[in-house]
Amino acid sequence: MLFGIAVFAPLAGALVSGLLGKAIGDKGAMGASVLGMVIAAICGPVAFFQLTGGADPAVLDLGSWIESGRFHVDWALRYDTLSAVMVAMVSFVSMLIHVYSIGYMGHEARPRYRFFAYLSLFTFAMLMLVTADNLTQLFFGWEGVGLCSYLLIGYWYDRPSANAAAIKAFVVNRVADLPFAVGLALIFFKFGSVEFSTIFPAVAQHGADTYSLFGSTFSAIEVIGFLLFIGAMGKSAQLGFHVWLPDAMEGPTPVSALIHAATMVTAGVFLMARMSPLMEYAPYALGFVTFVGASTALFAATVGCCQTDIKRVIAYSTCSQLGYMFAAAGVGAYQASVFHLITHAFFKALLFLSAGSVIHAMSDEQDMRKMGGLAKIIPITCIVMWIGNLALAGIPWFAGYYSKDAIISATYAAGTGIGMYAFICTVLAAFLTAFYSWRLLFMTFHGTSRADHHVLEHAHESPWVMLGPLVVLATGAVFAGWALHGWFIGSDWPHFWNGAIFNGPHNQVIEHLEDVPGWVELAPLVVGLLGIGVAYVMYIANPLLPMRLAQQFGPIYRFVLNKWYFDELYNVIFVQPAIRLARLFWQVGDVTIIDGVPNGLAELTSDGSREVVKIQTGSLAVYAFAMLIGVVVLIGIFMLSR
Amino acid sequence: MNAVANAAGFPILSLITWLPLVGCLVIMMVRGDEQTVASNARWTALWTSLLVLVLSLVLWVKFDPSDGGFQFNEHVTWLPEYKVGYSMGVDGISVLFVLLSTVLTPICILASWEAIHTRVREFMISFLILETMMVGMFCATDFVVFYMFFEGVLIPMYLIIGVWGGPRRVYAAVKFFLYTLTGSVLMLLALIAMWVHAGTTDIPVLMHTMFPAGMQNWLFLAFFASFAVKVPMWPVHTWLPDAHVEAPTAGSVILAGVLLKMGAYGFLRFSVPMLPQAAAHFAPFMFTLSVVAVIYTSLVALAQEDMKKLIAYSSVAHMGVVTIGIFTFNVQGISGALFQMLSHGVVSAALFLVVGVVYDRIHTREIARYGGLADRMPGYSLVFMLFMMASIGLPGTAGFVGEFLVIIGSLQVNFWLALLGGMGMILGAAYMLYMYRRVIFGRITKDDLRHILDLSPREWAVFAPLVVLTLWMGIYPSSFTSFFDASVGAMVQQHTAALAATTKLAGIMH
Amino acid sequence: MITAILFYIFAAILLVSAAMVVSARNPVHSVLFLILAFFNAAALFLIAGAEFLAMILVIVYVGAVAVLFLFVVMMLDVDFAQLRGGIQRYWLVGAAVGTVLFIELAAVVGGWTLAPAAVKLRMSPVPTGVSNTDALGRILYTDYVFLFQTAGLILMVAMIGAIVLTLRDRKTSRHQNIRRQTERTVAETLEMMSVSLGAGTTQSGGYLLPKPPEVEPVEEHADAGGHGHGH
Amino acid sequence: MNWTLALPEIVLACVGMATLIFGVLRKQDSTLLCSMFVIGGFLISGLLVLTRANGFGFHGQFVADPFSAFNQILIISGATLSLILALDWNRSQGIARFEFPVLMLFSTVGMMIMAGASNLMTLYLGLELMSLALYVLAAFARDDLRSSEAGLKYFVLSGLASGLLLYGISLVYGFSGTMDLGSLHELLLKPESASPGLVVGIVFVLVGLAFKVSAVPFHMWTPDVYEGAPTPVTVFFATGPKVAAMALLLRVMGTSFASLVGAWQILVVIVSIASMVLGAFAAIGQTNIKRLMAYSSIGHMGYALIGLAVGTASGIRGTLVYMVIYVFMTAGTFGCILAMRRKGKAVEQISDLAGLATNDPALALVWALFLFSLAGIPPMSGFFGKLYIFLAAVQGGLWTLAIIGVLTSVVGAFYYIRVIKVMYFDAATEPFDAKPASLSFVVAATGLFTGFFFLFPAPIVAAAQAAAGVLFR
Amino acid sequence: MMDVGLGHYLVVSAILLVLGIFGIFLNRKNVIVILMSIELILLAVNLNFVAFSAALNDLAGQVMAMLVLTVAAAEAAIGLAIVVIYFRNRGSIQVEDVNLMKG
Repeated sequence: MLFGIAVFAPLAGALVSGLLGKAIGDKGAMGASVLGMVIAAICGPVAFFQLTGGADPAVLDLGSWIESGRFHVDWALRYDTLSAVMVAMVSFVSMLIHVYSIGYMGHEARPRYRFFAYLSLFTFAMLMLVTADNLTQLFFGWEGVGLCSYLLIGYWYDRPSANAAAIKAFVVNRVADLPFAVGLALIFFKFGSVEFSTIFPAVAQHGADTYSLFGSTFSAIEVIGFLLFIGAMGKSAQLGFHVWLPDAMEGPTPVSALIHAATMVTAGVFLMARMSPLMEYAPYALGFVTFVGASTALFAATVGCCQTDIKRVIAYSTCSQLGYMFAAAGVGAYQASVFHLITHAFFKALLFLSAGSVIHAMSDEQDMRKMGGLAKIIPITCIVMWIGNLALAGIPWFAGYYSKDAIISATYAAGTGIGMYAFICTVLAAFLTAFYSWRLLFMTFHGTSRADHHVLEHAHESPWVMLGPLVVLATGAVFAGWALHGWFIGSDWPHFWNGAIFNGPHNQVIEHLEDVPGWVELAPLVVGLLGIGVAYVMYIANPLLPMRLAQQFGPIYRFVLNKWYFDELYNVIFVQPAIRLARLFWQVGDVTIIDGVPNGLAELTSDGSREVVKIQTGSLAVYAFAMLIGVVVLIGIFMLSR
Repeated sequence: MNAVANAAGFPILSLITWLPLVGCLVIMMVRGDEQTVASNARWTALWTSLLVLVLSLVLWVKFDPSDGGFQFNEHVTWLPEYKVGYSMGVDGISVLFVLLSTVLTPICILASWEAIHTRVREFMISFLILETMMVGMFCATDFVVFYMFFEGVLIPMYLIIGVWGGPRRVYAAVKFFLYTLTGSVLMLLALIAMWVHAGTTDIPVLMHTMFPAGMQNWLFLAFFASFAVKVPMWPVHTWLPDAHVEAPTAGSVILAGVLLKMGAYGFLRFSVPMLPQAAAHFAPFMFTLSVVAVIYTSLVALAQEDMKKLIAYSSVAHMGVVTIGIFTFNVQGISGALFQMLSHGVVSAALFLVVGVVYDRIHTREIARYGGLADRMPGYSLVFMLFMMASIGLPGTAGFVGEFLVIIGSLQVNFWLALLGGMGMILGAAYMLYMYRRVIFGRITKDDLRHILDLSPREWAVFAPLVVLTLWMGIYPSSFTSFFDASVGAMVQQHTAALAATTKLAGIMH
Repeated sequence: MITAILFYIFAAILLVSAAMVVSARNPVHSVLFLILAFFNAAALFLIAGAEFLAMILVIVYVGAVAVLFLFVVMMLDVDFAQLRGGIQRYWLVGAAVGTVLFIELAAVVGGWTLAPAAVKLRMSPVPTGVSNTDALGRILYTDYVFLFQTAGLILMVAMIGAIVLTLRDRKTSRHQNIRRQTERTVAETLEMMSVSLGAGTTQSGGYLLPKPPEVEPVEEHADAGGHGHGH
Repeated sequence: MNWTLALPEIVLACVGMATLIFGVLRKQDSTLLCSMFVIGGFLISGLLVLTRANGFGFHGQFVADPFSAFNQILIISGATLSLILALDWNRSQGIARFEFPVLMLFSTVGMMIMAGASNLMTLYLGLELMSLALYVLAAFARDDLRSSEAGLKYFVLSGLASGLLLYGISLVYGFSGTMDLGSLHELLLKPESASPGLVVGIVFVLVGLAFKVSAVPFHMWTPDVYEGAPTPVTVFFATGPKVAAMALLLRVMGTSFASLVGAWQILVVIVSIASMVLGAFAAIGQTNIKRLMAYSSIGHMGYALIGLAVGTASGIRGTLVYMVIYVFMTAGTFGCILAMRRKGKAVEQISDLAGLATNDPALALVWALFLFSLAGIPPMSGFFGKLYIFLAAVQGGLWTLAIIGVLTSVVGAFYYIRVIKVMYFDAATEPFDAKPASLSFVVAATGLFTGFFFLFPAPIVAAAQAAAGVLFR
Repeated sequence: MMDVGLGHYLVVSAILLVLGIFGIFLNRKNVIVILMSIELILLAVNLNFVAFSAALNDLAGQVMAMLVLTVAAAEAAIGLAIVVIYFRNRGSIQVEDVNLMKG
């Protein structure tokens, strides 16, 4: 019941503020929206603690949705540990972001009710996604967050770049959603249902099912796993589908926080965890998951090192961290990946909101090259941001330390080749993470200020309505890992998860987390500290070094700075050809050929008509001659045919 | 009416079909100056169509969804020498289309309240005749009667496009007329051939008549000629953008809302159940054309500069999904196709109305002439957003269910079919969002847009039922699918049985 | 034998004159050749034993139709010098097609055989011992009365048609108006003028009477003409 | 000898002669009265047709049976409609003369004789009676060059055609010994009786009759004559003679030469296809509405001939139904064309119709109805005509005809809807003169028939069925 | 008769027919010649009828020939009347001038 309230309270808030926003005014709408979120943020965690307190998992059936022959889908909420954890986290973080937004959007000129309605709707969609009892409903939430991300990224609709980013986010997501939908259809084809409760027990029996594709035969489960993972890649901005994520920074900062911390990008990771009973039977798909995750972690970290936009750095950091989560999921450590998801939600929300606070203070300046030395002006923001980065870099006893180390250990513990690849990537990424995190801190808060003095004059600490959430999140970033690791990956994890996440009989990776060699456990910390040190050298001790390095390694620098030229590549291989093809199809295909044929026929007909009536000269003799020819021909035909 | 035994107790289908004509008569009798005539014609048409709507709601209530056969049957002897009767009846497949027609007609009349100001009387008469033809076509259970209604639609539609249309209306109207006529005359031949072979034109009987396999192929091709044009399938789709662009808003609405469905309905009513072998034989061909339609026309839509043309091309793509669904021959595919037809009927109709709103104000459909409407027209933007999202198949709106079911159905046939057929999801999002962005978002730079007004109460009244329907169909689609579940199930079963029978026959022969 | 020779002679003249009808430059010559053709055809009829028809042909055709043609040709007052002679440009093709037609016909009629059942089917077998005219007379008004009457109707229609088309009241045409003629008085007709010597009537105002009937009143004309009867 | 069988024709001829005498003797203009007499004669004659007994009369030269009755009623209807249409027109164009109805009457008598002919001699005389009157009627506007040219062309070509017909009759007679249709049928039941000469004779007969129904390639006169003749005469041309000649074609080909169907079917198929195609294509470029209708009628005769080509009872029935529908919709269309007068002067260009829908919505509506019917769009009657024809074609397995037929009907639809386009889509020009009541009556009556035929098709179809049945005893 | 075979008659008649037809469509001179050509065609037909009548020993052919003669006379009358009014309107009876209406 509480669970249901937690899911639907944001919807109510969204509807009230969105539809009645004009009537009740901005304040009323904000109130309604935040109230809805507060209710959810109370009910959600309470429902979670009820479950840890021994309540039984359940399914909350709300009514029939789609029915067609054997295909049957209900609106239903699944209440188990995984969804409860997610609901608790999402509602809580989202509530904080709502509160923060009250302050952040305070200067916004146009009506704000729309913004809050979108935020709440976004939360609702995410909650529907995580509580889905079947894949179709999950897809509903899946697409719902896509929609809301589109709306929020494009919130400043008068900015062309915001619009472009919004469309990009939606379309890129759609590209990934299609394989997801097809995978869903394949599940129905193979299992006769899309409900988790039906699919999961049946996976073992269908383990040997095959499916023909590309002219050869594959395990059906593997195909499904691949297709679902492609969907997850889109939502979670994994390598190849990551291009929308940095552009999504066009939205207001709270939106970035929401997208990157609580909702949307974590959906893919959640999907992997949710589908663990199925993924466990798809080892190749899992290998692919690890590969992509690890590669993303490294790739995004490299790009993050060169960005100058404060939000973009954090965005790439998200991308990188999601790579970690997938790497873990790929080696079977779903628990670790969900754990990292939760802790990451805290410190990433914190980082974004702090960045927002910085931006707020700097009169909407986002370029770190025009910052520096802000620690004195906005000390609280500086402190919480330090906390967030410490958590992100996995410095011991901050939240990230527990989850990130668990992931790196898990990749090593998996003992497979791909696991080793993931291990190397993640360790390297950990170094880069620490480097770009401190690069951000140093460039923003320390050293000398490079900002315009007009801006500096106006710089001020944010109001408490913004700082409050920051402090709460900072608390979470400090303690969440310590508080939760016992449940998530501690020895009692089977009891905690209570079957919500499934590990195959051969999958012992969680059990072996503690068995990795000591140097493996220490590696992330060491490289993290190293990263911080390098950052210090480059941005505090010797600020000219980066420029010289950039000149020295020009091509590499530009390659990384331009995000490995992914946007350009896609532009060349997808966007431009599509546009050219569109014009070709239209002007040549439709206008010239398809319309040309009937138009040509019509022309031919009227020409023919002109020719035909030329016989009709008006001359009697010709008329008589025609008749004569008629007679002769008819008799001729007749005599020949006889 | 010598054989009226139905749940309503009176010949309800005939009443729904012919009542609009009574409205026509009333409108014809109106005398007076132009203003009076126009106003009376509008009100009469509106009330007539509302009355028809109420009657059709009775149909909806009394319909028994568990029965897969025809209901509310009526039969009157008509051409005894040829064993042709005036037969009416609806089954789960057609009943919702009757409703769709009766719902859209009053909306169209309301939408043309001010947009049509010349020859209002003739317009309303045309529209009511059109309603008769549409409803009659979905109700007819005799092939000849069906054909009469099917072609009869051409007359009012030709006039609506030609008289009240845009600058190239003549080209568009004639193109529309000739394309559809060419297709349907070939169908007429097929009809006659079936008539000669089976000795009857009764559709339920024909559905259970086995035609020789060789003959089926020819019949299928003839039907294809007619229905493919009407759907329209690639590559005979080009009449549609022209017709849509030139037609007045209400004309586009009804064209997209109901007329396109006639082709797909024909496939479902004739090609699949009556010609099972041929349908199975040609299914790959149909799939190919449909997939091409989805991808090709979606891409073409991407390049459009005219809002209506863009939506018209999107209609072609959406109908491509419908034809994929129909030829999967499984419950999900066909149900999906049906649902997609219904939702497209609502959503694309609504989108044309959406275009009509700004067209009425600025008198251009060129996308580039707009921009930044969100500032001045928040309500409009919201409505537009909803229908756009429904059009690109967002879950929770009407557009999702059909497309999703078709993907499920088509995957059971072929992986690539599902994947390529689903490409519309991606491309649709691209062109729709691109258009929305250029029309609604951005800054207002055009002077005439600075004082543009948001939706008027009349326009809200036009959109409200469509908004409700769109969400209802998205959130609780079972209330619609349950209508045709039994009929679709029966059809699939019969189709499978027919195919099995031939296979067995072939087995014996070998 | 002698019949055969006569046949060939008559047939030859018939065909030659027919060809001349078609090809003569002067239409009057054409009509005259037509008359010649009819005479020869009548002779062929005679050879075939159709005496009555032969006579009819001469009387009706030569006597009436051909003369009518001649009359019209003359009346129309065509400037024959201006008439372009010769034949159509496509005469070669035309001639070829005509020849093909002839060959087809010849091929067909040349192989004439009577269907065995045909004799039984004859509608009016020739009675024996009766002259041709007599025999025709016996059946024409009995068995064939319907056709005969219809032919009568045809002739009447032809008459009505010819009248309706060609009868007209032109200003230049002179009709005899008997009533006017008989009813007129001396006073209207005769005018006494005193004309000075060496001067014409013109100088004194000209003749005042009788007024030429420039435009005749409609009733009067209808009265007199009775729609053309008597012209 | 049962002469009462021919009572309708006899009475009509007597009425004609009485009217002629009346008209001659009456001093004032008697056109209207004479027309009334003639219409009365038509009605009486029609009643007599309906009530007379069946059987052969006049030495077997004349037959009264449902088939002839069907066609005679249709002929009388067409003639009556044309005459009513002529009343006002002739007065306004200054060609009103009492001979006009009389000639129409005699022409009608000729057609009725054709419809009742059971002998090639009767056939020929009926045909000539009809034609002679038609020559005169075509040239009736004798001061109009176009009218006289129309008369001249029709005369010359029709003379050639009847010459060929006669030649054919002579061959048939010579090779079979009889001109009686029944006997010919008996004779030809034995295939060996079908000598080449006989069959070539049949081809000539076919040609002669095809000329009258203006089937390609014997259609060349049609557009010129339709254009040149006074419009009411054109109506007359388009209705009665076509029915009569089609009836003869059906009777001669369908009865006497029925057993040779294999031999002449291909010819009819060719003529039919050529007519449909030419009718469809040649009309596209026309700007004169009467010429357009001429090509249209050529096309329609092509469709009607399909029924003959099939050669079955179903086909004949189809043709008969087609003719009924054709007569009424054509008469109606021409009625509309007759309304095209500005300040008393007739206009004939399609462009003159621009904006008719605004100037005279009722006329435009009915006209559109006729045009849709001509195009064969349901639910207008024209669709049913085509339906029955194509049904017969499919039953007879003549797929080529059926397919070409439907395709040309699409091409045909193009020019019909082009006319509708001018009426409805183009900007209005000067309105036409007020319509006389007689014209409105004809247009309304035929319009009702055309528009609502679909409600009660059964009686006409049943009558056609009975009529066709006669030929297949 | 029959010293002369039917075939002779038929051939003469066929030639006459073809000549008549030539007269209609090959001549460029005047319309009256066309009328005469029609008379020639009818003459050919009559020749046929008479010949067949003799061959079959059946009078119907001769009756028919007589009727044809009647009709031919009537046609000539009407034809000439039409030619006359045409000449009055056009001022010419050249075949090539009869082409006001075409297309």
